Amino acid sequence: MNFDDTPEEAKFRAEVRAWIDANAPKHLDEMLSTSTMGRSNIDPEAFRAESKAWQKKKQEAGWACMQWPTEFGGRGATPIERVIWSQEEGHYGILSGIFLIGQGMCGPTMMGFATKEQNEELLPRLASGEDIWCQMFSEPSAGSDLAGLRTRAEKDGDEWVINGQKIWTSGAHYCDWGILLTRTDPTVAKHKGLTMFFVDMKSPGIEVRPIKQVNGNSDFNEVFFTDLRVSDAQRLGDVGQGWIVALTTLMNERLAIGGGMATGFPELLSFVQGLDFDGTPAIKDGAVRERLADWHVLSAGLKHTSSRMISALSKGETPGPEASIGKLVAGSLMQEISLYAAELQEQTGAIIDTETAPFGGRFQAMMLRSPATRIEGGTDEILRNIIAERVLGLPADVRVDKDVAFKDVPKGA
Amino acid sequence: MNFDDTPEEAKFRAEVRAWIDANAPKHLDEMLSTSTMGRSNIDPEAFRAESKAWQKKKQEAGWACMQWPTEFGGRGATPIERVIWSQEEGHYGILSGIFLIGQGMCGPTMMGFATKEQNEELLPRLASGEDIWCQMFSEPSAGSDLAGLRTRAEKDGDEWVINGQKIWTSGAHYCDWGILLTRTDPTVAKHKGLTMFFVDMKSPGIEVRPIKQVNGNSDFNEVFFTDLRVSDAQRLGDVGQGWIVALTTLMNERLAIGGGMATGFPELLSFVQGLDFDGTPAIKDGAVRERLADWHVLSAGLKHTSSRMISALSKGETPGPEASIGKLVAGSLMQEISLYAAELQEQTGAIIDTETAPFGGRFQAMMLRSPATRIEGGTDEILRNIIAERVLGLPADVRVDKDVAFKDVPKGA
Amino acid sequence: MEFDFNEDQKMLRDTARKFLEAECAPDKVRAILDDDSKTYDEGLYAKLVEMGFTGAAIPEEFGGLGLGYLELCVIAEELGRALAPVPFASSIFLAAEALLIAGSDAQKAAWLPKLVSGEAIGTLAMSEGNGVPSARNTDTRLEGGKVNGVKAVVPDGASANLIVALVRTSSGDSAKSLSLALVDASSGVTATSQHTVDPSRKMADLSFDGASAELLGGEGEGLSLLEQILDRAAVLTAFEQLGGATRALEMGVDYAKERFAFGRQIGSYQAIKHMLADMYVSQELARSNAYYGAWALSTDAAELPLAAATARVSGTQAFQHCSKNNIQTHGGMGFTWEVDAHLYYRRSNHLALTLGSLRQWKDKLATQLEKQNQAA
Amino acid sequence: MEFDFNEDQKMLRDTARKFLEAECAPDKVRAILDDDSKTYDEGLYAKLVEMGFTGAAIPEEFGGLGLGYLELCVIAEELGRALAPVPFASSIFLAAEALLIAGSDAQKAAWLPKLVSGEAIGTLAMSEGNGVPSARNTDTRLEGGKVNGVKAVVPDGASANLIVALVRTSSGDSAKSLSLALVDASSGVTATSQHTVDPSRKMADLSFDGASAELLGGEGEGLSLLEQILDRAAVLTAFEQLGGATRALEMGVDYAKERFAFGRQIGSYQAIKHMLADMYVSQELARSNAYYGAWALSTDAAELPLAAATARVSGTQAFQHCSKNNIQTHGGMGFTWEVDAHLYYRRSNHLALTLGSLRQWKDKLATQLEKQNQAA
Repeated sequence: MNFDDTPEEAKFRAEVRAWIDANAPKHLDEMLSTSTMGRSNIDPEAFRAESKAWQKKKQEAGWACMQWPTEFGGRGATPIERVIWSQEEGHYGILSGIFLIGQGMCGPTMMGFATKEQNEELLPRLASGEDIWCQMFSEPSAGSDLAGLRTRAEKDGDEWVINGQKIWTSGAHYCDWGILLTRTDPTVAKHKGLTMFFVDMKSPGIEVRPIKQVNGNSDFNEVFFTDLRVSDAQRLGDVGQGWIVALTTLMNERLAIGGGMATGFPELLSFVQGLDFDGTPAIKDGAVRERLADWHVLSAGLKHTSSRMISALSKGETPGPEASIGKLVAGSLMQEISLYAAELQEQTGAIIDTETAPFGGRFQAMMLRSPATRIEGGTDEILRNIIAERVLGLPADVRVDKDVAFKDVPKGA
Repeated sequence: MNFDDTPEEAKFRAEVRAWIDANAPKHLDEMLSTSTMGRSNIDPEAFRAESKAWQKKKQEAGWACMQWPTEFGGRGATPIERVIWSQEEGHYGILSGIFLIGQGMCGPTMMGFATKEQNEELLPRLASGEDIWCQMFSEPSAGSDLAGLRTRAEKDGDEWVINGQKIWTSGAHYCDWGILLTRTDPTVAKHKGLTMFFVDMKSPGIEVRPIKQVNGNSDFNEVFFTDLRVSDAQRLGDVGQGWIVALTTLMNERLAIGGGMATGFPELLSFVQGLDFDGTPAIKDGAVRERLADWHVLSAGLKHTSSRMISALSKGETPGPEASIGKLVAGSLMQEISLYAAELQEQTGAIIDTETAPFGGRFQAMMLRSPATRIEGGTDEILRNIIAERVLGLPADVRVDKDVAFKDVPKGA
Repeated sequence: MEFDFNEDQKMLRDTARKFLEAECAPDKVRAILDDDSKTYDEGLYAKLVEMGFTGAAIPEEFGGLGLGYLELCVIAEELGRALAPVPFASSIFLAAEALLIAGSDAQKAAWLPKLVSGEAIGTLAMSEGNGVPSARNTDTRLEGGKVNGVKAVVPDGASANLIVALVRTSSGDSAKSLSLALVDASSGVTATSQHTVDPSRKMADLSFDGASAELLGGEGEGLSLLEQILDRAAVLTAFEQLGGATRALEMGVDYAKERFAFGRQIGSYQAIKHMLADMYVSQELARSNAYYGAWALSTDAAELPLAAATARVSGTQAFQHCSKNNIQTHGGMGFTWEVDAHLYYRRSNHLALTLGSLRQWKDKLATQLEKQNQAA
Repeated sequence: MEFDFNEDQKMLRDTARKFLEAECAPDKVRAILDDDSKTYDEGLYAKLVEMGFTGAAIPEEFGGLGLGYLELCVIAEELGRALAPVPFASSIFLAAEALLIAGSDAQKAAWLPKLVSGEAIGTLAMSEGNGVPSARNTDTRLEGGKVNGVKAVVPDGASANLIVALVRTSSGDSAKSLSLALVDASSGVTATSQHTVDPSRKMADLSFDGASAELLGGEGEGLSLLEQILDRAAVLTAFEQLGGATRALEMGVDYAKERFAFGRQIGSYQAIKHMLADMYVSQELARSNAYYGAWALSTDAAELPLAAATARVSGTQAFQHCSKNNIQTHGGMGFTWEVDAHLYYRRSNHLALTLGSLRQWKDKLATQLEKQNQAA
């Protein structure tokens, strides 16, 4: 049991570290280190320009898309090399946020189902940050029940005509390409009538409308399709096989998310250290101490769980659905911590302005962002189902929509 | 908004108080006030004799079975009079524990479904404490899913022949009579094939075996039936109508339980007042104070909820399924309090002997009894279902056993 | 025992609910939430005055209806349910109660009728942004009829004409160095708005620069009077929180019945059902604790400090719990600006912080338990 | 990074598990549980000695195998899983570790081989039944090579030949007034058995009446040595708790698959599924925290005090959580004597109290966080 790199890993880490030290955009250090959950101190377009610049630099030096094959602009690295890269990249990794879905989910899906020519044309542009991709699966009436989606694609000669609506599409307003899951046959059971495409987001027939979230940001969009025409050549997988294709995409999502989830605990500890209650240090208060202890147990537990997964990667094993515990624990924990910190801030805990709120308003940012964390990418309830069914082997919920033609499944209003 | 009795209630209370003051078994005061959850400082037979004596005295003076009609030995009192009686009876009410099921559940069922002659013969003996009754519904494979019971009753001339097994039968080893729910037709859906009887517990064909519980007590029994013969005249309700009859019985259970549930909070507060942490009063510790505050909120909330229900009774309203919150909150609360109190007692918190354990071992008694509270008479999960469905109007669980012949319902091993 | 509101009070509740459903739909709340330039809904507040709600518990001699605290509790619950974007709590639960507790006849006569009629808006300024209101944390001072200093994040601070402020009247760390001052905000007071978690109830820093003021109550009694004001306001606010919690629960239940996933209502899944059942439990306990607080307030019972702290902690927890899990029940829609779920989440966190935090109130509660047990 | 046990250690785990499944089925646990006259399963303990488990982390020169702490952690997890009714923890995690930390060469040579071989059983007697072990709470004294006083509810107190006791060596309330004593229990020690929550791990009060003893470690170092012993024992016990938690979770999962209600497995209801998922989460976090403790213990890292406190709190919480909700999953059967669920509930509460309560360990954890943050 040790935290040491193998000799190969150490060599690789040294190489990464040297390159980052020489090339990282250090002028962004302050902005990156004070950005909090869902809020950065820079405007989104400037941020995007910095992101693209860093991505291009990485790609040119061979550090982009670590896990992709070199032929598409990646590095062909091992999973553990990818982990080492991201440890060393540190807060510069925040800049890569806008490429995560494209490089982590869309890219692998393309590699599995698009033609060699399509991939050779599009993937290097994704790897170098020239293009940004999005993923269009969720719909207003298809969230946890993703396969309940209603966006219709109908064949018309060599093309498909698509009508419907997607939601929660990250970055759709600035994306160049996207993958799109549609229903091509409503007369069969719901998982069987789906088909996947990739589409140019600048096509006529696509309209993007931003969604304002509780914290005031608009990271997500609604995307409307009105007679959008897509060539059959842009189909990924066979007609009716869309669910299988989507599972490939989603499998990659979970791995990405399982990494290191923010909990707010280090911030709380740091805040409490500087706090006093009417002349007595807050950290000497029994109630504060008990909260710190209880939450350290969760936060340290997540961190060490992540080390166990990295160790498994290092041995060539693939972490399974147990990675779901990261988001499940971290989401609620951040919400509880943010509410408690505001409580300790008394009346000033209500202030959300970065400049005037105590501790830079970081806990208020968490207060308004964490409700979304408990929902996006799998709700707490779905994650518990995944743990129960796939880790513990418990039976699935009773499914009333199984073997029922999609058009006949009860859908409510 | 007030806590005052109406003039009639005040008059009634004065009468009750005077009678109790003149007649209560005060020699039992110490035993009754130090008895804790699932443990009394007196042997069960002696306790039973005291119980019967107090019941007889009450019945002779017209204070037994407050809510029963006078013709069967009761008082014909209003619900609010019953509440006032039990407030005034105080800890002497513990003595009536062994009659609760008979008087609260079996009696009302008999009144609804037995003949006048049967009731005139049996109920006054139940009211006076001469007979004790039990309720035989649950089975090893029919707990929360009570209607899944398997004990068979088959008609043979004017008699029924009963084979099977019951479990969780309180007091079966000393009971005189019991009501018994059986399956008379396994070829129809499970709720439709049940029939209820009342039986003499001394009949041949009944064998009672005590169940030892986690806390070492044996308050419950298994009851085995081997060719038990019961006259058709002892049938309660029509053949196949047993579920309807059982619902009458169970409706009365919930009301009985909803009263005032012990939480362990007053004991905790009293214990903590006397405790110090290495020279500092425990009650000055922030963590202790936070627990006391959080738990007082629950415990006071339950107490005042009970006052709201009593007020409703006082106006002639009937409290509904919202009474389920009492046991739901109190069960877990007592378990948490017992574990925390043991924690505060450090190593001595492990001692379970009444004489040597701190605070008379009351928290250890709760620690070993509270797991059962969270299960008996409706598990936490069933109670949440009841609140969700009957109070909030949420849809029922999907039922795979509906409209399926009982014999074809999946039952596992 | 009649541990419930009586028929008249229930009728008042129905009246208030219908009135607020008509006059204070969510778009009214959003109109204040979305507009930094509006401090509150003046039209709505005028109508609340017209209905007599502001004067419910204020004696007739001071322009009120003199009904009583139970009636005010009923109104508070409905205001909470509707998320009314008005300074009712600041003006009535805090400022008017401060006057009723500590004001001279002249002070009451001067201000209460104005608070009732809405001609004046009042508030309470206790904190200076550095923790609990205490001698150590209070620099604002009253000298020669003038107040100087800064009070932080005062609810409705920018709307108030009348400010009850905790001020220093002598030096030192003793509790006796603090008093309450009645500050006329017409000159010498500058309000700086703060962006806070619930912009439908605005807050502002108040800078006092020689503003005219007089003592409210005896010199040196600032902290003990503050306790009394906060106990009363805690009960009234607990009803506001209860109203919010109840409505958030209802929204969750309604959505769980409407929304389908995997071919059935999400409310048929135990994860959702049981989450809602637990919300019901906390709401129901908060209701019972609030009722007990109302009883203690309306009878001026010795139990008031314990009852108030219990109602406050229970109400705060229930509203936070219900508003948080109402968002969770709504899934993705729950964290959009467009759906009303966040309005309740915001309000729950606003109310959790305006009268002193859970931490302070749990501590007060424990202190009362100590006393109670010693007495027993 | 290899934050995991290695292949040899995993083989040891398999060996230990198979051995204990064969030799320590629940009826063995019950044989001790149900019999006041038996303090532990002597046959099983002899076999554990034979397997070399007692000596896993003890240097070869003192009769051990000298493998290391990681191996001992692996064994501890399996002992916890099997609820082994033996004084392994008292003798090895506490007494042997005390000797390794503070013993002179002569003391180690005299006692360690006997603890390894099972010829002697050791334990640690710290509490006198009045709270945390402190100068104020310690009256037992060592004078002239003799110990007098009473220690309360000592784990395996009635079986022990060798007692490491916290004793007073000078008067006063200073921490420096306490030392550790190595007490030979062959004369002058009277054990009075106590009925405790888990009779499969007996405890006894120990009365010292001039028992022969010598200092263990320096005079006045009692409390600081005790901290070091408890840190090590906390990590090892965290593995015992982890083993118990894991097994309780497995029992719950198995039962949820077997048991039907309303025509389907109860494990298909979300109330049960999600309860089990939450048990898995707490067990998994406890596992990760225990591993970190094992790493710190095995490398004698500066992080040990924080890692030990974290592993202790996490392990205690996970075992209590899993054992409690395993009973709940079992429904009515869960609270019968006959079903094994209560054995885990008992053991979880026994282990929660024997090394100092959660309260003490959370306080230690917070102290370490303060230090760590000040250093950073």
